[in-house]
Amino acid sequence: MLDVIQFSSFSEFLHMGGYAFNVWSVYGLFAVFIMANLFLPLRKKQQILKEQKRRLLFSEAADDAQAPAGDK
Amino acid sequence: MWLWFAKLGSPKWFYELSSKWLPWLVGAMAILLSVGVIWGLLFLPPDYQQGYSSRILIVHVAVAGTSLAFFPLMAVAGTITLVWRMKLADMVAKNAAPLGAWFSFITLATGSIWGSVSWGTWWEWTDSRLVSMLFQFFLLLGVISLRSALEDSDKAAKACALLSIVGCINVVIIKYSVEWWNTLHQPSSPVSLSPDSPNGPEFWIATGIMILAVYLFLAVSLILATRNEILVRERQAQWVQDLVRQE
Amino acid sequence: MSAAAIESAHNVPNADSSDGEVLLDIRDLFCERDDRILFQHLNFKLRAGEVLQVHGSNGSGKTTLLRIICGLNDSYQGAIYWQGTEVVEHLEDFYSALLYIGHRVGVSKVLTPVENLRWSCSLQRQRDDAAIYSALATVDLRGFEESQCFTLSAGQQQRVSLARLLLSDARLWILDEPFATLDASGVEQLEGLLSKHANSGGAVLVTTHHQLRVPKLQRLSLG
Amino acid sequence: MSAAAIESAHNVPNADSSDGEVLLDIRDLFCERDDRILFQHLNFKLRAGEVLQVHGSNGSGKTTLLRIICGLNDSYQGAIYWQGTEVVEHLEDFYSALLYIGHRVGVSKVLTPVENLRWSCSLQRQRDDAAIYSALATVDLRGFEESQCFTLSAGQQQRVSLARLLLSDARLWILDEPFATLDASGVEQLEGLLSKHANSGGAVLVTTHHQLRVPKLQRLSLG
Amino acid sequence: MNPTPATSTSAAFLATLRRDFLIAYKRKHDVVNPFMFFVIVVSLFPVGISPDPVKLAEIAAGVIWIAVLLASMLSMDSLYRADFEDGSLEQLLLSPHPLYFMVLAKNISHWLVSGLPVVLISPILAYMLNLPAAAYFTLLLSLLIGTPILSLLGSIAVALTVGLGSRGLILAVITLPMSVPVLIFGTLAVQASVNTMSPAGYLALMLAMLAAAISLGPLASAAALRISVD
Amino acid sequence: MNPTPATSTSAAFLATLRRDFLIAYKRKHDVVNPFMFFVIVVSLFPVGISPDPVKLAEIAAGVIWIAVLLASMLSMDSLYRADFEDGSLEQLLLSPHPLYFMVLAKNISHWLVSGLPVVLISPILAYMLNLPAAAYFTLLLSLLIGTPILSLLGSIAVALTVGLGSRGLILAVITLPMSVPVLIFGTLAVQASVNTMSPAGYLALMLAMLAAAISLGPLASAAALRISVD
Ligand code: HEM
Ligand SMILES: Nc1ncnc2c1ncn2[C@@H]1O[C@H](COP(=O)(O)OP(=O)(O)OP(=O)(O)O)[C@@H](O)[C@H]1O
Ligand SMILES: Nc1ncnc2c1ncn2[C@@H]1O[C@H](COP(=O)(O)OP(=O)(O)OP(=O)(O)O)[C@@H](O)[C@H]1O
Ligand SMILES: [Mg+2]
Ligand SMILES: [Mg+2]
Repeated sequence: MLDVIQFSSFSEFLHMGGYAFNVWSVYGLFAVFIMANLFLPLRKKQQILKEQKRRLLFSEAADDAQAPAGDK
Repeated sequence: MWLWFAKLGSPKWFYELSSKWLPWLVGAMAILLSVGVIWGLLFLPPDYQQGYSSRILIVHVAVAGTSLAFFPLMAVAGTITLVWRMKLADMVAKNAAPLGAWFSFITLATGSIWGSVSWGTWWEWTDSRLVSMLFQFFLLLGVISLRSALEDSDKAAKACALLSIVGCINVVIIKYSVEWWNTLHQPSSPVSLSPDSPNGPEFWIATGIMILAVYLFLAVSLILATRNEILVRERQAQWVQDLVRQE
Repeated sequence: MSAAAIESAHNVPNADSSDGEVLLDIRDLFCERDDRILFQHLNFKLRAGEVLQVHGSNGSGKTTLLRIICGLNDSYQGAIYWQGTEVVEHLEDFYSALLYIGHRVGVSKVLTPVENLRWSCSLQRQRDDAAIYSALATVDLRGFEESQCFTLSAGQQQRVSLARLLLSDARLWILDEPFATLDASGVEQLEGLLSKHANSGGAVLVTTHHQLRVPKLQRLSLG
Repeated sequence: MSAAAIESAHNVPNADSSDGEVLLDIRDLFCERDDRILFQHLNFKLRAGEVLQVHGSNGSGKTTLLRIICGLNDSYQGAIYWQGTEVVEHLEDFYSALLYIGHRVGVSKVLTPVENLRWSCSLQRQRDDAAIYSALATVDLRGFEESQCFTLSAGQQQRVSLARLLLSDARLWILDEPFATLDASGVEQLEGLLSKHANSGGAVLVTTHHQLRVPKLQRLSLG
Repeated sequence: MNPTPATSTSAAFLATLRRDFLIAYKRKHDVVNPFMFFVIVVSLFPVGISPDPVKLAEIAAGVIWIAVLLASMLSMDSLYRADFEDGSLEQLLLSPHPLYFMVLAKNISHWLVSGLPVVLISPILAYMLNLPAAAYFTLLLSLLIGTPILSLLGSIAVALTVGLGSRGLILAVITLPMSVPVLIFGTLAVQASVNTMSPAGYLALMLAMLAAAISLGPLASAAALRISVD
Repeated sequence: MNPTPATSTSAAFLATLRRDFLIAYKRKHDVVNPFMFFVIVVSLFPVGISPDPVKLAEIAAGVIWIAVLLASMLSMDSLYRADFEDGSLEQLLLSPHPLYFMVLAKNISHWLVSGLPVVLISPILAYMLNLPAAAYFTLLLSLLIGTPILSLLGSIAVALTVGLGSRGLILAVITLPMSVPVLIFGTLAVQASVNTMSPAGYLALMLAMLAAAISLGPLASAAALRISVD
């Protein structure tokens, strides 16, 4: 049963037997939904790492600056 | 057993373990999703009544079914937060709420789109599934709203945990009361795609694959978000700082 | 009066004066807020007959410490013992011996001082109106007994809460900046109360930026 | 130290030191609340270069007096002059020369100290961020510039409001118990600020139960 | 100086009840406002929808129930707020008595003071909205059972948000979805009476919900208060 | 040390506007909640009254307007509360600039942040309540004109009650009766569109009300604030 592709042409595929808008908007939404919830976390991770790296370097720089000033 | 439990509660342990699992989960998800979508879009025969619009259902049913998992999930995580004070449970719960709202929203949206074909209307108050899903959506938004309103993150964690537990009970009650309400209002009974309809079993196999895929997606997305949360909340920990330096 | 106040931070303040019964025993307390460690390895004992002043600069964690001990804040690690048993296990016993007055003094604005005190007494130890009136007179609120508390000045409201000290039979007092808005006579009066309570076998844990004039004062430095 | 502070109630405290320009002139002020007269026939002048401490027991009307002068309370009789003209007639002039910090310090809890100060400056005198950051550092809030104010302790919030003193160019400061929750170093710092402001030709009206250590201090007793 | 509380829990319960009545007596607007709000909201409907008596009759039960829902929820705002702000709530939490009873006392007095009047006025508004007379008694009864449930539910939400400055809306956002079952059974009961059927089944269900709410609600509220005061 | 303000009034106006946006940005729930409240309240009506599309269509305009009224009124609660409690309001009153503009700045930012989203979502709810499509545009327009009026009116009531602890209800009790004209013209405009008549007359009237509200509202609010802070 799997060997039957239901469409003979690409335009027919796009047309979805008259339900193009409904079918494609659902699959479109689904794609957006999946992508958003995978890529937003990934992008956020990059941001977090960047931000934390910046802070880390910043505080290390501050420590270095303080060390020669010599309260220890 | 207890040791394992305590260990699982450690964000570091979870971070490392999930690093190992993620590739497998993502792989399985990708395969199942593409099988489901390609099958759904290319191979699935048209429904004898609804034509190709039945292809919507694969997505709709999978997302709808999965979205019901969120309140139980959050309630369990909430109990763990309140009883064992496990930070990890709250990190999961915190990210589960918005994800659950996404799921509910997509259920509502795909359901509406399907409804516009099968019922000729985008929204129908006489269907109990619609109405109770709408209120589940509201409850999730309530949890999110409470979380953002309480500034103290520790307090917010516990408050949301409690609300999730109360809400979980409520989702069940709402579901049944709405159903009962509707049977009394004589619902306009929509066409049903039952397993023994003339469509044959393919539809249900495709749906099953989709459901599995969407569950995997839920896991992957939640784990990704939780890992971010760990990086933020544990930013002072040595291991996170080492990790940041490596990047 | 400056008792043997061991001023080093996070330390046992009263290693020498081991005469009274140990009422409160804090073991290895740790607290962190917003990634800043407020205190760690904090150990101290509070004995009957002692007044312990927690001091430290603004933001050093005094309020936080007091609230942790009262069980109003549970973001800590470590253990708190009351008369030998852990507090969380016998909360009721602890609470029936505790009197806490925080930054928010627990005085309802719409009620009168008398009505406020009636209620607070009913939670711990019933007192009759005569006792309440005389307590209010002692804290210089004669004439204000029947005014609603929102018409009182900041210091007068604090005085209402101090009247609770006179009425309660709690053994442990935990007071967070009770001197903040008091005038000179109020300060003196409260100091007298603290000494008296300590002398009669009670214990006091208090934060303030004032220089306390109380005999046998212990001090604990934070931050 | 300790100027000629005439301690008798309702009196002109500074009859002798008539060097500075008269900034604030209070004439025959009368105030009654709940049928009790808080003050009457109250007359005093505040000159440039002076620090005037209003003191009195709890409930004597210090806060009320300060709020009346600021125009936040209008249940009084009498007249208030600012640099020779009545305040109600030239409110804008008065307000652009006034800096008031009350019991409620005017620090929004959700905003950070920097954001709070940016806004308060914008109402009177624009200051750039560098100035704001350095003011915060001066009041010992380095490291808290970007924390939301609800995470600050009581004393730290008060310090945020004190940073306004450093940033403003208002000539008259009216401060209601600014020392209440400050620690020792904060008290010292604030006293320094008051002296400096007075020396540079400003004037300060302040209530506190503390013993202020400020040169040329004037005192006004109420109640 | 004895370790056991000198006052009994029941005395503390009564004292708390008495105190809250006293406060309500002094802050009369807290008592009158839910009531007025209810009346005003109900009377917006003839204005906003239609003054036609037939149409009004159709929507009467629903409108009254929704207005009660809103009034009850908004009135909750005052339940712990003042106590939190002035520190009395901390004192309550530090009392040696089970918090369940203290919270229950506050819930009871609050309902008596702000819920009951709304219930009692409802028949008059039902008349104004032209509800069939047969349904009056059911309306009253359903409100009498339903409003305490709403209060107990609302109390949890209020306890969770007690530290927030303005929380009217967030309270609504949390509580309204949870109150849907009460609304459904309440209106179903009234509708049944309008259609001259027996509302007993619905009312019994609501009673069951009330029993559950009384036993669990204050526990949840107490837990929520401990979280919030932190 | 000069007697004239060093900052211009327009700079202070903008700074206040910016500050309020910043606070809204930090307290996102204050922005989202009016919106959610609106959606939830609207969806209670089908549950409480009837899911029948025909009946719903009849009440749709009224229900939406009433829900907007309630949402707008409840959202006002947050307008001056925090500022009053932390003393920022005193600072505003003591600024050397005309209070009219400061209050206007607060009103504008508040409406943009909490009123506008409610207006924008309304067509979707109109669809769910089955409002005839012809009336959508009028509904949107009437809400766009009407909600600022409601905000400006509500601001006065809020300013008057700013010292009260819990004031959700008293606010409603003061504001709702004042808002009835807005409700009437708003629903009339929508009804006119439903019946394919021109709503222009009603909308024009509402515009006139808006003009009056903008010029007088902030003045009244400013006066009310001076009274309340006392
Ligand atoms: C609790 C959430 C939901 C679940 C578990 C769910 C599940 C399902 C399932 C299993 C079907 C397959 C057909 C059947 O067995 O009857 C279906 C069909 C359908 N769903 Fe959903 N759904 C949910 C929510 C919604 C929502 C919110 C909408 C609309 C906004 C919607 C609209 C539809 C429509 C129009 C159909 C086709 C009609 C029918 O066959 O019954 N559903 N849904
Ligand atoms: N809202 C009010 N209504 C009526 N009377 C009031 C009100 N506020 C204050 N009072 C009365 O006015 C008097 C003075 O109060 P005020 O707050 O000015 O005192 P204060 O000198 O600042 O005291 P404190 O040192 O305690 O701050 C008090 O006796 C009080 O009872
Ligand atoms: N809700 C909170 N969230 C995060 N951090 C907080 C919170 N409350 C207080 N803190 C932090 O905890 C520290 C201690 O605060 P605490 O109120 O205990 O100080 P304190 O010693 O009582 O100071 P003060 O003398 O000013 O009263 C402060 O640095 C503050 O920034
Ligand atoms: Mg403190
Ligand atoms: Mg005062």
